Amino acid sequence: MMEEYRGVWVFIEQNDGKIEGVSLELLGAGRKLADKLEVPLSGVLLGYKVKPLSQEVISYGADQVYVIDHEVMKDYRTESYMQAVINLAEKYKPEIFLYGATANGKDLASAVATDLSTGLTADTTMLDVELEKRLLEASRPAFGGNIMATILCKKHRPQMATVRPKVMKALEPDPRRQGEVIEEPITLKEEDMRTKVLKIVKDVTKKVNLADAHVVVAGGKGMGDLQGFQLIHELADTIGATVGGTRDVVEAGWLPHEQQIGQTGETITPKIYFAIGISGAIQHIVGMKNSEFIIAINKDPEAPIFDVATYGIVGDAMEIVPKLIKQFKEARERGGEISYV
Amino acid sequence: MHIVVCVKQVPDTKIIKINPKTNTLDRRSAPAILNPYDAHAVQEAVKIKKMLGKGIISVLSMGPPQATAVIKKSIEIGADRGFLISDRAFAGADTLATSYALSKALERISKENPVDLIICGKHAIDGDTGQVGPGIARRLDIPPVTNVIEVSELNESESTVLLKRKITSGYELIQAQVPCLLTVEKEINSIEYSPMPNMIKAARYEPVIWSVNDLEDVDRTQLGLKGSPTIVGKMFTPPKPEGGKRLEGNADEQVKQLMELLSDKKELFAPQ
Amino acid sequence: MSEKFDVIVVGAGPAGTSCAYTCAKNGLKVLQIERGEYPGSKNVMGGVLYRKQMEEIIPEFWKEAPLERPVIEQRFWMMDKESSVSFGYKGLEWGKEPYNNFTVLRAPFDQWFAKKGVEQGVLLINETVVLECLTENGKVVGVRTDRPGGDVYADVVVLADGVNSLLAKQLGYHKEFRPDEVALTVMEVINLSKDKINDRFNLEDNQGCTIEIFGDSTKGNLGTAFIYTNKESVNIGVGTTLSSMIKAKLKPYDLLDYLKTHPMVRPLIEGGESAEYLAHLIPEGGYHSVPKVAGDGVLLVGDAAQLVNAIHREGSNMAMASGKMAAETIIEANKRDDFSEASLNQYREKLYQSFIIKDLEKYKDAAHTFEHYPQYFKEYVPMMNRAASKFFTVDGTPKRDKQKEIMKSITSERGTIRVLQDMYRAWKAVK
Amino acid sequence: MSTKTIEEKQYLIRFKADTKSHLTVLDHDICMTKCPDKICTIFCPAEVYKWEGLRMQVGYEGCHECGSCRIGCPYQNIKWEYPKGGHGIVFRLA
Repeated sequence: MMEEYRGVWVFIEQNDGKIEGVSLELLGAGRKLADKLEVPLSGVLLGYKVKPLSQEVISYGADQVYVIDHEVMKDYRTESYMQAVINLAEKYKPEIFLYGATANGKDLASAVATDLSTGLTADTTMLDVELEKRLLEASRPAFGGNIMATILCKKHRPQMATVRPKVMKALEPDPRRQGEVIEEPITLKEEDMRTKVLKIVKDVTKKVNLADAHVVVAGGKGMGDLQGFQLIHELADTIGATVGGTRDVVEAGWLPHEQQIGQTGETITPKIYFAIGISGAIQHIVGMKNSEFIIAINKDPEAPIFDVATYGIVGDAMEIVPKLIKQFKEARERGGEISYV
Repeated sequence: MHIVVCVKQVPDTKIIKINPKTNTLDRRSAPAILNPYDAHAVQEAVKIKKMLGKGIISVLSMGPPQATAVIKKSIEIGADRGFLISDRAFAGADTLATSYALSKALERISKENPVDLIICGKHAIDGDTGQVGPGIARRLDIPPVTNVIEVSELNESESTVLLKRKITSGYELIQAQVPCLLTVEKEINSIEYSPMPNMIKAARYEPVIWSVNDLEDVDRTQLGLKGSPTIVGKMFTPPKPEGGKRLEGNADEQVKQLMELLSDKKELFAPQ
Repeated sequence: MSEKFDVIVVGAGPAGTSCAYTCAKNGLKVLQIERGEYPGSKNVMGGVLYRKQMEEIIPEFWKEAPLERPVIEQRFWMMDKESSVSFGYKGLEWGKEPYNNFTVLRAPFDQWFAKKGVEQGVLLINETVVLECLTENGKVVGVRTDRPGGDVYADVVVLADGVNSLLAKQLGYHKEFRPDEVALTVMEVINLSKDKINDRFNLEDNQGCTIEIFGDSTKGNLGTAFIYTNKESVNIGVGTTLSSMIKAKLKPYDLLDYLKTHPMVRPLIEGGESAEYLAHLIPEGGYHSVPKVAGDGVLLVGDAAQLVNAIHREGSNMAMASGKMAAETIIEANKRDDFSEASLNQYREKLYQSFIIKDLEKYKDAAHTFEHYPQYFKEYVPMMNRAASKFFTVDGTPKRDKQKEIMKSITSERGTIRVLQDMYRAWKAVK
Repeated sequence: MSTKTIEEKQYLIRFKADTKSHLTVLDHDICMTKCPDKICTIFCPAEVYKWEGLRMQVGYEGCHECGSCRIGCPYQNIKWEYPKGGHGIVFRLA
């Protein structure tokens, strides 16, 4: 039975006619898996007036795109999207099906997996296949990032996983790439829907969301005063990072409490963490020690932050940070697109 | 209005320790707590009940007998009663088998007192999957709304509820038909310090414990380890760059070295 | 009005739980309030649990309680920088019923003990701080907790809130401690395999050992150190009076590391992995600082009543015994329906007739003596070590001459009269 | 691993810190002008107190609730309360 299932699928998440970055990254990762398994890579594109996006999906590596273009699919809703995806999967039987681990991707994948009675691995950060049994090896952090677990789904198909954004690498798009666009009809009616999206409100206030940030620039009392702390904001703006701070900084009123990292604030695991002018009191360290790549800048060579830092710079933040900002800005100008070396 | 909140007992991952030799969890290091997101789910149920001025809040959990602790904790927050399904048959369940077992328990609860709203935490901090909530909704064939940050305008005559759902770029305003299932974010409310009478009530409360035999129409092949399509292949310590390295040279040289080190991470940077 | 109980017990350590358990077992309606996440989460002791007082509350508790090892050997070290004079006793009879004492880890043990109370009908509430005793006309009638709607009432309130007992201070039953009345003790639990513990301490699986260390373990300050063996870990700790710590400008954790890396100690814990670090105060005032223990509607038990024998490191047993005595008093008072100070003073009488106050009285001058005459720790321990070294070194000197030499060196260091004075003073203090 | 520094020791412990401190230095001027030793920064077993030149920094999140600072402060300058119910240090072992 399992032999009927062939091919690697990627759910293409789009919002307002724009494909989410994670979906393009997944096409890159899915391409590798499909090549290893010697099967086609397919994108699943749902929405209203989204068919023109098919070529973009192909240019990022897909061989095929399944498209359902219908008004009922205009905004993401579990009910409608789930039904459409289930129908496709039952008809075409992919062996691997990947989704971005976004709010919508996780939501959709959970409902689909339940319906198809198959396994789903959440928040994957590493993907591979074992060729003999054509097993997807989906690895993910567990227990607050303290350990990695490789999850297998041996007897059920499709093997499904949601994958964290900014982990996989998208391919360079090739606009000349050829692929097949398969349009599927849908019978869902708006009247049958039990949920309605009344409106979508874009958050223009750019609310700080430390928990989801990939890059965090955090400052401590070592920044001297409120004015010195502006350097932290400046660096963060330059590289598109989120600003955080220690309890001292919050107590001094340089940052609101939501931006406090540590025991009485947020516990975070970004991919890059800049600790600038932070000595590294344990109360702070417990909140960030599982970050993947930690860069510490501090005057005091004995500061405990250096023990957890991947790379340490012993020096004056007031001197180092402006240089860093300058380098980042220059690199961008040099590169045309973002390039830093 | 009958609200059921699904809760889970989890090890406190903030302080968890992994034995580096065996890659297993050092249980002694990890106290069992009520999943923090689920605490917000219970709190939201209490808020809704207060808003309506009536209703009943049940909590449901699956786990070993000592998981009654999280039901008592929920009573402290303000739930009225609690059910624990506990049986060897449920052991080793992944998210698919868990949502099956919980949906069976929900069917039984609903038989006695129809359920209008099911609330779950966004995810459990030990698994971080967020899959059980939507799974339950699918099994009960009710709409799920995940990542909810606000519940308002519960219209009982129309059987609708107005919800704010958090998405990457902001939020959606959703009208959902009741019964439905919500999973909530932490920011939906703040946990109140439970009043003393609730504490006394919780200390006295004996949760209802159901075994698999107390549930109806159960397909045992869908339970526990047997009913779980996923298995853990292996556990390993995450590949983390080695710490403790210092950059050398003067400020300019150090900054240059750092830029080189960051060069393979450039897609993480995007100017605002 | 809020619910009324027969008894409210503040605190779920050994004293509080002994009292709550005994009251509930005798049919009283008991509310026990613990400020920690669970009983034991705020409680610290070296780790020796005495069998006798526990058994008087729960017979044959060792068959189900989470104990570590029965202690079959107690060692005492007079430790110098690179040497140690030791003595001790090892008796296999202590490894059999009815046992003498056990090593325990407090968090699991206190949880278990409190659960036994709950099984008897105690209503246990965790995570709740008692802010003050509620009084009416000078009589304690209940407590105010830090929770909304937090007042609860009872005929009797038992203060088992530990060494810091802010409640007893509020009632004016005792004044604030002086730094010389408390010992600050820090300890670590160090994980070590069962085999290593058995090998290094010369034990078998179900045998435990305790070592009390004097002298260089505290860098000569008034205090002691200890090492206790658990199943797969050891507790190692050191404490001195807070006043000594202040006087010598000692960082307690530095002292602990000094102990852990001491050449006499290090081999015992080598390769172990630290699992927990704990600090706690021990009331050491002894007999002289026992506060008023009974008032109108209120009783003090355990550390809150400062029932600790600093010389013998006994505390939990006194806590349990006092908790039980308080319970017995309350049961009697309940029959009489009289919770006045006069009625509850029965507890005071019981306490003063028991081993608790008798022992405290016996050693009432000990800590004081040692605090004021630091030579006991600073000079005599090294002297003993030098003497032993001299005596046991085989160098062809006749033993009789060696003894003379040793006596001569001791008296020449401090003078004969002063040595005799010191000996007499010490003997009087601990006799 | 054996612990060497106080930071490493404190790592071993579980704290459920409240957002509000249960320890209050009543008058920072006293620390500054009257207390050259600042002995609390030495005997506190958790290094909760750190002198920052102008004021006493109180890292209450790592407090063991032992009471030493209340008793040992030569000027009774520390207001000492229990953390809110369920908060503060949580011992798991001894």
